[in-house]
Amino acid sequence: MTQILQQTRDAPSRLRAYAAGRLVATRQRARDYRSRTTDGAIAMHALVFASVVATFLLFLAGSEWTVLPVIAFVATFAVGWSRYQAEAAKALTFLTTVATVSILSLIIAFLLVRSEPIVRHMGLDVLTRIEQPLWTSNQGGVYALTPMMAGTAVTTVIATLVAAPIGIAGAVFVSEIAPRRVREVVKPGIELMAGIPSITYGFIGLTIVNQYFYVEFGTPTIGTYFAAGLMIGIMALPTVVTVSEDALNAVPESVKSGALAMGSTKWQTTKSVTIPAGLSGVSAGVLLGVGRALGETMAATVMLTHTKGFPSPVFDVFSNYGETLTTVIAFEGGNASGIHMSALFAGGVVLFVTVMLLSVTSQYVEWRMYQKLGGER
Amino acid sequence: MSNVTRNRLTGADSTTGELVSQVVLGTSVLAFVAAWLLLLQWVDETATLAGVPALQLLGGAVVLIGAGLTFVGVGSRLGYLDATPSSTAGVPVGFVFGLLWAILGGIAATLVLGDALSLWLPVATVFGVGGFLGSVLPREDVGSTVPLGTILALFGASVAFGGIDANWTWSPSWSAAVFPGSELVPVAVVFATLLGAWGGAKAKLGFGAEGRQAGAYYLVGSVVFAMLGVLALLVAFIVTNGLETVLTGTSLTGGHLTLPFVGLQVPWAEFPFLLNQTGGLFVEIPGVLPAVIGTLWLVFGAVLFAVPLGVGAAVFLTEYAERGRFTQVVEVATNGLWSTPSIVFGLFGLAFLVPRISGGNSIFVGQLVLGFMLLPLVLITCREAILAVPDKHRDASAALGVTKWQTIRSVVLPAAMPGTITGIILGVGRIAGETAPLLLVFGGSPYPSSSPNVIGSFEFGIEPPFVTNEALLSPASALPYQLYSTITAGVFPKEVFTNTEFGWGTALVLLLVVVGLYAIGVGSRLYFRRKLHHE
Amino acid sequence: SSSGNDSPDTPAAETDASDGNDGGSSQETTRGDQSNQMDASVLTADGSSTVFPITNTGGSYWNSNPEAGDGDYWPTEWAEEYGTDMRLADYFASQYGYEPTGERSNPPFRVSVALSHSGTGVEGVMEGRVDIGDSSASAEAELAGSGDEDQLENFVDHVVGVDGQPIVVSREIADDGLESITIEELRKIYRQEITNWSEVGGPDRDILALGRAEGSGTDTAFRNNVYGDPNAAISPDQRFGQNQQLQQAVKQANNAIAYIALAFVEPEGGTPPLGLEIDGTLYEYGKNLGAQEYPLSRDLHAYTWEDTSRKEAAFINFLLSEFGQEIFVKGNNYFKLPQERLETQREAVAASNYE
Amino acid sequence: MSETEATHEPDQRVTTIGETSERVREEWTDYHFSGDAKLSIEDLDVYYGDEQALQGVSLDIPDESVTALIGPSGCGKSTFLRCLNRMNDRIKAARVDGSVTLEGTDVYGDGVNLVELRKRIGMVFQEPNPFPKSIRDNISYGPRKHGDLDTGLLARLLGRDDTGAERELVERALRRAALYDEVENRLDDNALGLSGGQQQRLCIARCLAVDPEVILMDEPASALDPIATAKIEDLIEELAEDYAVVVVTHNMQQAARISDQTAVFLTGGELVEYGDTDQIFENPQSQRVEDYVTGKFG
Amino acid sequence: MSETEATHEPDQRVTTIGETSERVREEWTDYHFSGDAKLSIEDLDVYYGDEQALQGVSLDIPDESVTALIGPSGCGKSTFLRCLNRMNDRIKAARVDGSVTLEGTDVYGDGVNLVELRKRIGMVFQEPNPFPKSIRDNISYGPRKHGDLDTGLLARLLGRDDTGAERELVERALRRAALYDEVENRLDDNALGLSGGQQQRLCIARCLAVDPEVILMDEPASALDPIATAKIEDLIEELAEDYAVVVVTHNMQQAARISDQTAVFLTGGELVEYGDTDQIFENPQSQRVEDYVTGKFG
Ligand SMILES: Nc1ncnc2c1ncn2[C@@H]1O[C@H](COP(=O)(O)OP(=O)(O)OP(=O)(O)O)[C@@H](O)[C@H]1O
Ligand SMILES: Nc1ncnc2c1ncn2[C@@H]1O[C@H](COP(=O)(O)OP(=O)(O)OP(=O)(O)O)[C@@H](O)[C@H]1O
Ligand SMILES: [Mg+2]
Ligand SMILES: [Mg+2]
Ligand SMILES: O=P([O-])([O-])[O-]
Repeated sequence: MTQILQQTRDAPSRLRAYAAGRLVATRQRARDYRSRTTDGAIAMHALVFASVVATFLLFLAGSEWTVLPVIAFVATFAVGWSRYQAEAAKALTFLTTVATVSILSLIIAFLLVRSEPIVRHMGLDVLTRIEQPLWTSNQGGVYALTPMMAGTAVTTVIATLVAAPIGIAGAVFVSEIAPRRVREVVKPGIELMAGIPSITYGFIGLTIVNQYFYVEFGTPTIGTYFAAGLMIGIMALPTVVTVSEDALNAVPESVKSGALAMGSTKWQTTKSVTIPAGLSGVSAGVLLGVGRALGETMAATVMLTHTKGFPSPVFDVFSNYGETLTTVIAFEGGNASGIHMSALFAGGVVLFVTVMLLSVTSQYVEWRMYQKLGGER
Repeated sequence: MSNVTRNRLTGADSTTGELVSQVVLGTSVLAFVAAWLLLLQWVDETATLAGVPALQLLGGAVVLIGAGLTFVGVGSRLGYLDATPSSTAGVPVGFVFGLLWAILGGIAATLVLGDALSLWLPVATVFGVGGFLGSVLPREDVGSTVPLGTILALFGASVAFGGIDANWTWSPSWSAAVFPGSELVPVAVVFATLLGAWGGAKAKLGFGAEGRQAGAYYLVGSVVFAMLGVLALLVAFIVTNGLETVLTGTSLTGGHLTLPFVGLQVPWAEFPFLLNQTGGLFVEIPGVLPAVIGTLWLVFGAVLFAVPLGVGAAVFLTEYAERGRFTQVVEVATNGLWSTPSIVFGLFGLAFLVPRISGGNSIFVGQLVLGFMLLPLVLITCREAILAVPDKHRDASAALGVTKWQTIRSVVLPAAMPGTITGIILGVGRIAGETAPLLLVFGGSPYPSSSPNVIGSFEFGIEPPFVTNEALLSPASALPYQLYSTITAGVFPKEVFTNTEFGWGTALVLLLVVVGLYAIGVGSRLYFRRKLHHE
Repeated sequence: SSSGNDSPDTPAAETDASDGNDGGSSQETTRGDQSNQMDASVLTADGSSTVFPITNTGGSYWNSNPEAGDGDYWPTEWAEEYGTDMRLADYFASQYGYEPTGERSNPPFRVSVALSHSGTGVEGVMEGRVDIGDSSASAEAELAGSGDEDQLENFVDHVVGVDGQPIVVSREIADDGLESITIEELRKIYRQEITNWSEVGGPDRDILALGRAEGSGTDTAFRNNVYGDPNAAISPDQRFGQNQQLQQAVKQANNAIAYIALAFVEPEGGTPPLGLEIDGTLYEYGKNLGAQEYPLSRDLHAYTWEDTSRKEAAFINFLLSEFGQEIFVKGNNYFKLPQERLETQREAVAASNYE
Repeated sequence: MSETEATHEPDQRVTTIGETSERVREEWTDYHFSGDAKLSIEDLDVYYGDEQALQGVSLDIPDESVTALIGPSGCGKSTFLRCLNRMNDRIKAARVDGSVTLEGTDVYGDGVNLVELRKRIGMVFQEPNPFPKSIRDNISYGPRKHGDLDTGLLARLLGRDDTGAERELVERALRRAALYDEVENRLDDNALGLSGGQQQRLCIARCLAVDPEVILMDEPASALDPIATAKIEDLIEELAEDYAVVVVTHNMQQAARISDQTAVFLTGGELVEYGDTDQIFENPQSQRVEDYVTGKFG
Repeated sequence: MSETEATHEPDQRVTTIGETSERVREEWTDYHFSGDAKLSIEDLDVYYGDEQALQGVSLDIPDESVTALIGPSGCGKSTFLRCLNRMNDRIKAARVDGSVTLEGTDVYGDGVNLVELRKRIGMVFQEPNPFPKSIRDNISYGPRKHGDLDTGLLARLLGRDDTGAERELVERALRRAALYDEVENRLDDNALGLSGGQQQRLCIARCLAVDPEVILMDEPASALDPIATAKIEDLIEELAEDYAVVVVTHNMQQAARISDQTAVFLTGGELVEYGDTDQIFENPQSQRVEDYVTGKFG
């Protein structure tokens, strides 16, 4: 406790020391740069960066003069490339990196800025309101994302229940059980399946699956969370299989041989050594699959009913309600404006944040696996 | 040295137990397949075999499985059968069986006492705990067969003799749907036979480590078999449905091709579905040419945008930047970008790019948005490929006194090319099938009567922006968008195809394009991998 | 933005500032009449699935540019009535100063009609994403409660046809003998107060109340006409993006009811109409359903923004021509505009305005 | 077992390879030790695809002693070792001809239970390969999987668990592998946290816990530093009191130090000489072996 | 340069490490050869992070002869070698103190052009590492990147290309590396298709093509079979006619065979003895070196 206190007290001074350190390092780097780089190359760098910044600013402002700095950039760059190729290349690769990061930043910034009005309008109700009306332009506009969040959760859970166990079984099969010949066919086959576009699944779902549940199970509508979740689960399967299979495959052969050489059966080896060792990779695969299910748009858009509300009980996956965060954006994105549009952007933020969390978690988990197995060498 | 008694190195001959287990296993597999046939409605649930309805037959099979399992379990326990069981079936098995028994208890209680929660829940709990203990306490041979066998026999009997038939229904109070026996029974049989096969396989190898392996392999094998079957069915379904549409009006020599420059006409294969416009008055057999061309342009633009950016950034991150906070942030960011839902990209494109570039839906914005989506994949795979270039090449080059950039250009990038190309192809496969963002920023007419003429539409001016391209700034169609339009447009304006037929045709072409790209990607990866390994 | 309050990123602001030569954007083409240049970029339309059959058929005739005397599409009798031997699009475009191309499938400018619903059309034309916004409800009703009402004056309204908006049911319901319901029953059905067909004289079966997307003209007009408020709360079981999709669903189901557009009624097919009794009068398909006093009737609009450009005028005039009304409006089962309304509409886009 | 002197003039005894191998084979196949053979290998051929990795190898391996296999890289030492407990079955391309007999039972015979076989013939690999689990779990893995130990939750709840037995077993195996004192206090730590030498001894302990009869070791010390190597060498010599130990090594001094018999393989997969270690290093029958052990190549 | 006898009783001369190193150092630092030093190393310390890998190493390396560096694994031989052409700069954690002088120029001085330095001091690595390019391109890579050769498309179109010069250069380098006859007919094949020994000679040829003055080799034959090793050894001896060659090896027989001087490093990164190869192997001054060269450890 006192230690923590001490640390917090020290924080400002440590921060200052850190900043000073950075400053020194930066100065040193600047000096190094000056001394290592010829004047011409420095001039080229300056021009290139200036033109890129100008391009970006003009584009942001929507000006048609954007083309001028672009021309300037191309010209400087062409000259630079012919005379200081190494420096120009480094600058170019740096710029591309910055551009990549900027795209992500722009997306985040835009999502946030555009979803600000609805938050100002409704406050936290956007994410918490559960009484009717939930989504109407009446009463000055009420746009609560809660039913869609519930819908996303429900479809994702169903999809995960389908994809995770079967997917892991598939991964175990391909990597540990299947004879080599079978694996050589099945593995690429499953990878190909990962490529089937979601709209195709949607089409099948719409014409076959929805109809099947409507006719055989008397669902109140032609299209339910269950049908959509099932379809999304099937769609996410190949992803889960391939990524988990890679993880199981990455468990060093030496460890597997070690277990076998002790006279444990193959299945014991798989269960007690391979799966625990590859578990983090497998979970990363499942998380990726969940991410794909969560962000799935087209299959859900064509299959769901686009009515917003909470089934009672909430877990009734055959109710007449059906809308997810992605489908509401796809369905209403074209004709929304004002705070309605802002609400859709807020939905985008929720999606983005969730997926980002999943992605970071899976990366962390994978990093752990790397550490764990890497520690072996 | 060791006074532990040794098991024989070689195994024993087959026994009665093995025979019974074999029957259980075989019945399970047959019933599993039969249940699927019913579910897929390839066999009607009213079908009969020798006068017995299909469902009842299934029930009988399950009874047989249950009885067989119980027989082997008890026989082994009493020492009549040869087996090497462990001391317990294990906790996981206990949980699964406990759950089954809990369900059984719950159902029984609701039937007898009514469906109030306070009534059935305690009963279910008691049954569940009983089932759990009954599985884990006895030796493995009894624990993993008798509780399961009993339940299977009960379930099978209620189907075979207890009146649960195709017309029986279950309408739980918590659901708006009604579950008919015609569907529920096959589903339950699928699960029952999975467990049956597991138990049978396990018993056949005499329980113990080997038995568990056999059981697990059967279980996993059947699940995977079913999974592959479903996936293959999906593909087969699209192919069979779409093939007729796609082949409508084709002939090998019916068409003709005008040779460019020469102006000569030569006979050529006629392929109206691929080569015709979708809409327009004079089109007899509507085709998907505009969508194909649109997809080509989209992919072309996205690649043109994303590949230089991605490769450049990958080079910077791996070769120039020191590993640290910055590279880590970029890594997290790109991974995040890769898993960001495509509709979010669409939203961004609609709000940011559309007003600045074309003012409306356009090919160009579509290219950019798909480029954004492709970018992280290019970056990730290129980065991986560069990292996979062994340092020994860099060292060798450095030791020859060659500068860093020269090394990157002449050694690193060429060596990283295969991996990158593979990644790009796979990425292209994904974006080529992407629909959601196109709804918001790209799509135009659902029945386009012309293909985008991008090359012919460049115009040069003296005012900024100096170069314009009207076609690039206009909406168009693409294969996935075409499929979506077909779904939403509901009715097709030409009599040749119904709307659904046209949809299946489009879906097939889309599937061929996308899966074809994937196949090239996966194949090239295999090829390069093999090549690297052999050298 | 359209609402003019924030968002520097919406088009109106910047593209307006440009001098309108970046090709393809509708913003400048709407005011393209200032410069005497012929704007031959693609004319884009989007919106209502109700109006879509009209504009789309028009568009495909236009894009195909059939020659005079083409028996199927631009028959001699029509060409003679117009006294021309030019191709179809050539003829109508040339009145607005466009050079005829004389080629099949190559009109003086192309038309591209996208399909969604009225909200998208209204929003699209307002934000400059498209040239023409198709809408089957008035922009006023569409924008009610959206906060964009102050933009209404910038919409230029062109009515191209009239729809009767019938109620349809699944084949099974009609076959069971149900012929009509009252408007009160209809209201209750869409508020989930009546949920079984037996309550309105049909079979004992749950009602599947199908609706259109919020923001679609059909939905807006339905609420406006049936409940008296374009934003009235209704809760259908399932909503569809377009009429075509809705029609498909009604066919698939055996217990559905839906409000739809006339073009999608199949009296003998999968979407039989249902009679509707309002204030004691029974309105029936094929009899008095589209009559003047049928309260569910509605105008079909093709909106342009702030002004109507030469290009837009040429195409809208084409839709309003006798030929257009006959082939595109009546041919798609809608009601042609009455003569005097037609005259007024034509005047607004008359070629003389563009000389 | 100190280093051998090399006093000959190399050039005088050079013969062509064909000749040598014939002559040499005559001489050493007569090698016999007192007592029965634990493992007998008869005319073993191994092919990887079309390539032959071992050619007609025959030798007997005695119990309770250390047999060293030496030879240049790629001569088939590891291949030979893997044949003994059929780990070669895992390599798809590998095809084995000939017979390997463990106390009278043909290892490649019909119906041989691989699991049993590998319990009786333990193996330690070149690179230490502990499981990514705790030290304790590494050791008790084998017995537990073979059902000799039950420490599961359920067993513990029922009071039927073998926790005590496990503790003993782990301690015994670790002591045997001369590792106990170093890890005594961290039995529940992940085994990957141990140093290379400790990991290798852990792998040996893990192998001992299954109570095998034969222990195969493939260059068990090649990845280790000198001190760890010395420990492993001591351990091997100790193990030879109870087990038949077969060690592959590329370090001839090591072979000389620790083994009782030495078999020399040369490129092409032939066994060129087999005999008492002293004799092999001091007075090899074959010129090629002499060249090899005196460091002329390899 | 044959193998040394080991006749002492090891236990009698054991001293503590501190003592030995002091004493030994006194004795051998006096080693001088005739002629000037090509490379002079003064008091070189190398740290990887906090760990010291080399401790105050000083020695002079003569021109036109082979200097062998031997010592147990991890003693810093490779580290030392990499310091000479500053390849250590590429390792982020590495820090170098002390001086290395190439014919009077301090290699670590300010403004030293790394590219120039590495052109003058070539290096051959332990594992053959040809570029995945054709044999020809591998050889001409260095000269081309240094702008000495231009065979680009443009140059070729303009008729200004150096294709002829390239051909000569490639042939000369390959001949020098005794590889030309074997690859003459497949200069355009991928270099990865060559055998290990050929690849290693290709790497030597690639290094020669840049025309260096000093050639550093880090265990150039350790990954090779005996025949390839023999070829490389011959080549090294031949190269010593023109270049200063520094070879790291773990194979003492090899060092004894090929080198003129030998430097012995021992664990901890000290240079324990340096002198004529014969003397080091036959009559080392230090007990530790003697233990090492007679195979007591390592
Ligand atoms: N899995 C395999 N597939 C194909 N060939 C193999 C395989 N493993 C080994 N070989 C080949 O068999 C021969 C003998 O290999 P082995 O590994 O047994 O040699 P070794 O004596 O153990 O060598 P080292 O001392 O390098 O470990 C070699 O030529 C090798 O290339
Ligand atoms: N890149 C590095 N980072 C940190 N430590 C290193 C690095 N390279 C070498 N070391 C350490 O420096 C010491 C000397 O290593 P070096 O590679 O020079 O030894 P060596 O004599 O060449 O050994 P070997 O015969 O195994 O090649 C070792 O302790 C090693 O762990
Ligand atoms: Mg080996
Ligand atoms: Mg080294
Ligand atoms: O005409 P709508 O498609 O908007 O109903």
